[in-house]
Amino acid sequence: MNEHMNENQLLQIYNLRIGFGTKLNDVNPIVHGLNLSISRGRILGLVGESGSGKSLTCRSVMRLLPDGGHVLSGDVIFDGHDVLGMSKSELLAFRSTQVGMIFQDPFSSLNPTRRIGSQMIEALRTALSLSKKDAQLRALSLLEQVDISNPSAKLRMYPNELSGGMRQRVMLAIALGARPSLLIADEPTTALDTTTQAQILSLLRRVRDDDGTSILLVSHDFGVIAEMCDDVAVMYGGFIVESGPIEEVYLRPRHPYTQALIASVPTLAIPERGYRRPTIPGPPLGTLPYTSGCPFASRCTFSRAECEDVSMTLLPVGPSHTSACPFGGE
Amino acid sequence: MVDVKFRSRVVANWSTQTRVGACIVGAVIAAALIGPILSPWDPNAPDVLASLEHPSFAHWMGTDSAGRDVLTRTLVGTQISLLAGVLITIATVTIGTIVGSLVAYAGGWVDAFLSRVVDTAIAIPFIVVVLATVAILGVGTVSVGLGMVLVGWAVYARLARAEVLSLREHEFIMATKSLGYSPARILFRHVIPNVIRPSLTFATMDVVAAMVLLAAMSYLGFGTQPPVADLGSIIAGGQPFLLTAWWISTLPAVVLIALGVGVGMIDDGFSTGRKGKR
Amino acid sequence: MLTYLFRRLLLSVAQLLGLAIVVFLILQAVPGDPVRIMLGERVPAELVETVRERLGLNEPMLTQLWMYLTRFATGDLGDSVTFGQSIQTLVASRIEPSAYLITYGLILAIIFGGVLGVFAAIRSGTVADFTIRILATALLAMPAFWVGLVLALVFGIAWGLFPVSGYQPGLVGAFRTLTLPAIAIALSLVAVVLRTLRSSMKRVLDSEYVEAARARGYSEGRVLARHALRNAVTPTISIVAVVVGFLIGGTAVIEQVFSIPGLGSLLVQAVERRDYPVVQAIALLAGAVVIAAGLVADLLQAALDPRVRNTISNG
Amino acid sequence: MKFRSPISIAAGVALAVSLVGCSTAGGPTKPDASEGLCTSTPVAGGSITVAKQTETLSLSPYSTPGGFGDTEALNMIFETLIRMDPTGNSQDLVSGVADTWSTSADGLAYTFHIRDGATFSNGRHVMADDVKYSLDSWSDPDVSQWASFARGYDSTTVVDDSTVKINMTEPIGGFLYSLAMVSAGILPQEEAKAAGDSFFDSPIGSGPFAVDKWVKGSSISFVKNDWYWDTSGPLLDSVEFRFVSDDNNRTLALRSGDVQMVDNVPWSQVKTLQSEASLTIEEFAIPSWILLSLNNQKGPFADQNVRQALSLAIDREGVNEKIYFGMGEAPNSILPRLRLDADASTIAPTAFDLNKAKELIAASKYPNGFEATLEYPSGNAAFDSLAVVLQAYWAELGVTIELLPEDQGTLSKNFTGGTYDIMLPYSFAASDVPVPDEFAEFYAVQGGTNGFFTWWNDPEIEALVLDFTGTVGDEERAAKWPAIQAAMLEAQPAINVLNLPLVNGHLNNVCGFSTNPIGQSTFTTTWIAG
Repeated sequence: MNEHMNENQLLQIYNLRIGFGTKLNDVNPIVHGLNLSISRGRILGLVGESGSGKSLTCRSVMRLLPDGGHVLSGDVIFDGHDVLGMSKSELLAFRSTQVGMIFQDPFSSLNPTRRIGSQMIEALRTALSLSKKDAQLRALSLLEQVDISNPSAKLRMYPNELSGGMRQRVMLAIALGARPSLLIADEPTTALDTTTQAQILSLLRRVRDDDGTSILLVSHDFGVIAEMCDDVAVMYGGFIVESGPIEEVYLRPRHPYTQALIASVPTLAIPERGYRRPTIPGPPLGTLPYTSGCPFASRCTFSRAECEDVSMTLLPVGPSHTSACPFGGE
Repeated sequence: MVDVKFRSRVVANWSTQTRVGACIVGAVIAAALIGPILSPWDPNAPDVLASLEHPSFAHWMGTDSAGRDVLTRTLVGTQISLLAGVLITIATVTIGTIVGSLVAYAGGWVDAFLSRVVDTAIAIPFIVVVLATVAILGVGTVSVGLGMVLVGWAVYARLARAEVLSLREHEFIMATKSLGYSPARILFRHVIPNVIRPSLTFATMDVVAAMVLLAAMSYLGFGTQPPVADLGSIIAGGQPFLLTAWWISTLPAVVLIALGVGVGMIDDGFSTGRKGKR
Repeated sequence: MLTYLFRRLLLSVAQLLGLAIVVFLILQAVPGDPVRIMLGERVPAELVETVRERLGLNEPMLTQLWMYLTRFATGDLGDSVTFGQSIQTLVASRIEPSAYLITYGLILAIIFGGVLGVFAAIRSGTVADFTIRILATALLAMPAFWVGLVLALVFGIAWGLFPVSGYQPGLVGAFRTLTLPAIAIALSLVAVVLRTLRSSMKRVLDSEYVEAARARGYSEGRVLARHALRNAVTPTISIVAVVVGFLIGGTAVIEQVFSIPGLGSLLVQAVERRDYPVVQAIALLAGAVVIAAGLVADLLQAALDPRVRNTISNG
Repeated sequence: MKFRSPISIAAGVALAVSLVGCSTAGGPTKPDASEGLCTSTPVAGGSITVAKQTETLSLSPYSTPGGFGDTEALNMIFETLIRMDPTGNSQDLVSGVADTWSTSADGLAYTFHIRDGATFSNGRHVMADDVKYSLDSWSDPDVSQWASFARGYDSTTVVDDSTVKINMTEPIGGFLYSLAMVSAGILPQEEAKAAGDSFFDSPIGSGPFAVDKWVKGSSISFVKNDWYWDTSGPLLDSVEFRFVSDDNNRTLALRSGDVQMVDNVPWSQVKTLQSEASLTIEEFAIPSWILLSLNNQKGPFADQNVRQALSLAIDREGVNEKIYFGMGEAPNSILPRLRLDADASTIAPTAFDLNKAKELIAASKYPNGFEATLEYPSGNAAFDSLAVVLQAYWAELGVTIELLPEDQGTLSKNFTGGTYDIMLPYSFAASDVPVPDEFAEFYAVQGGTNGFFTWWNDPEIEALVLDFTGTVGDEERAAKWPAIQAAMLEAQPAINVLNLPLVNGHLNNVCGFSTNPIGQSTFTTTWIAG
């Protein structure tokens, strides 16, 4: 593993292949040889439409693949440790102290039958072996940190007594409990209204700025990614099709899929009469198993015969900017 | 290299399970329908001189205490049991769903009042009702079945009511209302078809439960309607001979269990399949 | 919450009254003469008439209903026509075995159904899960009187572990005499508990908050016990509450097989003897237990789940 | 293919392996262990638990809703002036509370001398006043449901402390037998009056045993009455009746050793149990029969030809062999085996004669047959078989039978209401006395039970029966009865399908068990060996 080690990188994923199946000889690969890394203190956006493998990728970091999901090969190195090789107890410690995670739906990601306080205290005591009292104090300060007013009252409440934005803040507070060095946010604002979305995003950015926490932000919305991230990786069909610093990718997208994604971001400008927001043509993702070549070819406006033979390796197209399309979107 | 661990998952394909279940049930039904035609024995004709005979080439599963061929009787009994189980279940589900839906859809005091009626109906011990129908209409599958319907509908009514209440505010119901459909049309064309689904999950198993309950009533002496007998009656009738002529109850019990397992497999397959589609 | 409880109790009383009337009407439709059954066929018809007159069985139906309701209201259950003793004594003497039997059976069913249900949910889709569920359905399809006899043969005769018949009062005696019948009852209930718990448990295990709990580095045991199970038990509680009602009287078969002097077999005897006051008393008792079980289930669910609590205090 | 080990295969579907050990069926020749064990001198002490089919519901001699379950328990507690022979060896009467008695020549008075040792279980001596009180209660229809059996009783005169005289309004031939029924048992007057109704929760009598503990619905136990006059018995310290209505369960309880004795061994299990080396199966001849009632009010059954044909068409040998496993006996009476009956050489048992039956039907008003219903108790294995077999037999005569199994309540209503066609009204029918008087009157004498609900009416036979029941002398009675027996058999108002014995089973070390002639267990001579 040591050949992959890089002190600046907090998380490195090498050649990760994830498949679904129930039998060894009947596994359907979903994520194909993926490489990804997050530097310390930076926000990496992982963007792509649903079914592209974003969620599987970030769950594999926690080794929380759903039933039937398997890592077929590859490495996940976190802070120099091999996550996939961790023992059970190492894994539990890793999850509780090193990484925090928040989910898409704040309505269902908190246990509905237990008070906020009890859930927070449980998490804090698991991660930090605090006394009950200390855990409570820490819980109060965490809630304050995520801008929750009257935190002691909130501790006594049940999730169903809070609004969606509040719940997502609570989730965030729990995730930050042990000051993790990585925060995984899987579509954290999708279920929220725009105002709350903005508040949560600014909270996330503050967390990075104040604590230096690295964030892996998953979204299908390029607008959110563009606003939040330092780096971005675009996923399609289980491949990363383009990656690089956000300004590079956003301003000079090289992969036709990235271009299409960016084009579909709504803008505040009032569209001209007769304007139709571009949509990505072709069949949606995931209807056919991957065989070879570029998975986007069938929907790509620039597709050509050679697309069948594309190897899907990322080729440098600019400073730290790589793309899997050898034709550069022309 | 990561070592890849697989849990042993032999049965993951739910449709396979449904298919196996359907095969079991289908085989039992086929045997029940065809068997009696092929059998040289009359299921109801007693032959006292040939009573309690061990299984032999002539009587594959022996004879009962009146000298009737156990195999043939069991096959005919399977027809009756299945028919009874299915009819009882259809009746309870239909009545229960319609009442429950109407109650919930009507709302207001109708709902408040009728819901209590449903609750009260659930509180009546089923055995009182069954014993009463038996005493009024005479011993037999029909009376016991009727008693079971009179009690059983209430559970489905409660189920349907809860389901309708959650559906009532749904957008598609609102949409049908805004289209100006009549309440009856909304209820029968749009609400009930959606409500009946969760009931059906219960109902498949209820077919088996009904057959077992019929057997229990036969044991207490209320289910047998000679000369024909359902599976339960044959098992109950053979129970006194379990220690001396094991073969009378064994085959019908095995058939009942096979049906139970088969229906259970179909049911599991169904519910998983449905969930998958959502 | 208190107003809710009060309203529920008030409703329960109304329900019991309705139940009393319904049961009375049902029994009125049943043909047969308790006095003749009590006296036997060997006494002359005149004596039968005299006794009927004395017991008020010749009164018009509404008068009888009124007599019966007022008697119940004052807590006087009267005398059994055909058992030759007061209904109070008669029913009271049969409560203990039934109560122990049902409780014992339920505990066994909940323990085995619960453990297997959770196990099947965790191992959902595996051979173990499949086997458990098929076994449970097979048990469901076995008539209790048949299973009971097999149990008696194996544990009673072959291994001599438990007595095969009768009932001894007291906890120790009840444990000894009721173990086999309780197993027979539990076997059919296991399937119900198992299936309900498995499906709700599966749903909960797939939920995001369980995933979130795992992401926080909780051990699998803690995730199951503290986060999944508690949320999964509510549907099972409702089912168990309904089952309790079914069991009163529903245990008649098992009581018969194992000769246990419980309410179920008394109910069957009383109906056969057309002893209406006894039937009514048991039916009302059973109804009261069902209503109480429903209430307890609702309160338990409210205690376990704040969302239920909300609907209760709002509704 | 034949299977030899029935038990292990019975449960084989579920748990075959575990059961192999319980199949204890012995070899071809079974050593009769019981004889060996019971040949030594009887010893006192010990206790026995008996699984009884019928529950005891009441301990009042005047109200016995539990039927046999009640009277049998009462027979343990109370003793009558004179008793049916507790050994069952004869159908004669033997001394009880009274050691000597005499009948006046006109049959209008009986004198009884109370034996010196007759003592209630509380130690108080039985007095003439107790006897008077008991008999007055017994004969009072407001107190006793058995009052109709006291027909002819007028009053009791206390002659002195140990002598009573019973005065009759008319001579009644079977009166002494009525006095031997437990409903005429002797109660302690003071104690009974003082306790009121609660006396019967734990009654005091002068019988061989006293109630120890009565767990209603479950069991009743008796302890030896230390004051009992007969110093040679009872030998047992205590007896417990456990109520086990399920046939299988009763025999399982015996085989598992939970109980030492069972009554009413199910017919189908007699042979299996006989082959168990540790068990003894005993048969007791009692006046019990399969009573098949015909409703003489209804068209076909008003015709004697039809009634006879129905009886002749039954293959009793086949029924006995296959349904009652050879335990029954073809009857030569419409009543069960009773004292004074003519034997089979005088009156031949009804033979199976299908041709004659067909001739009779052809000669009847229904030469082409008819349709009728047969009602019978549901949940009785033997009757389930019997009913379908009867249906088949009678189909030969062109009679189409619809089978209607019914619960006891419906059965009783249709029987006494006379709405039935043909009925097997009882799972277990038995006479309350070992003499013909009871049922001869039921059938032949108008009023009361309407020909025991057959609505049969034959003035000639009625006159004969009244003459018989009014005759007191034993010899005269013995001379009159057989003619009535034959006449009633010919008239066939009802059909006796088979006489049945009482079959009990017990462990080999239970010795000296007997029942009285009507099948009530008497445990006075019973003892436990080894």
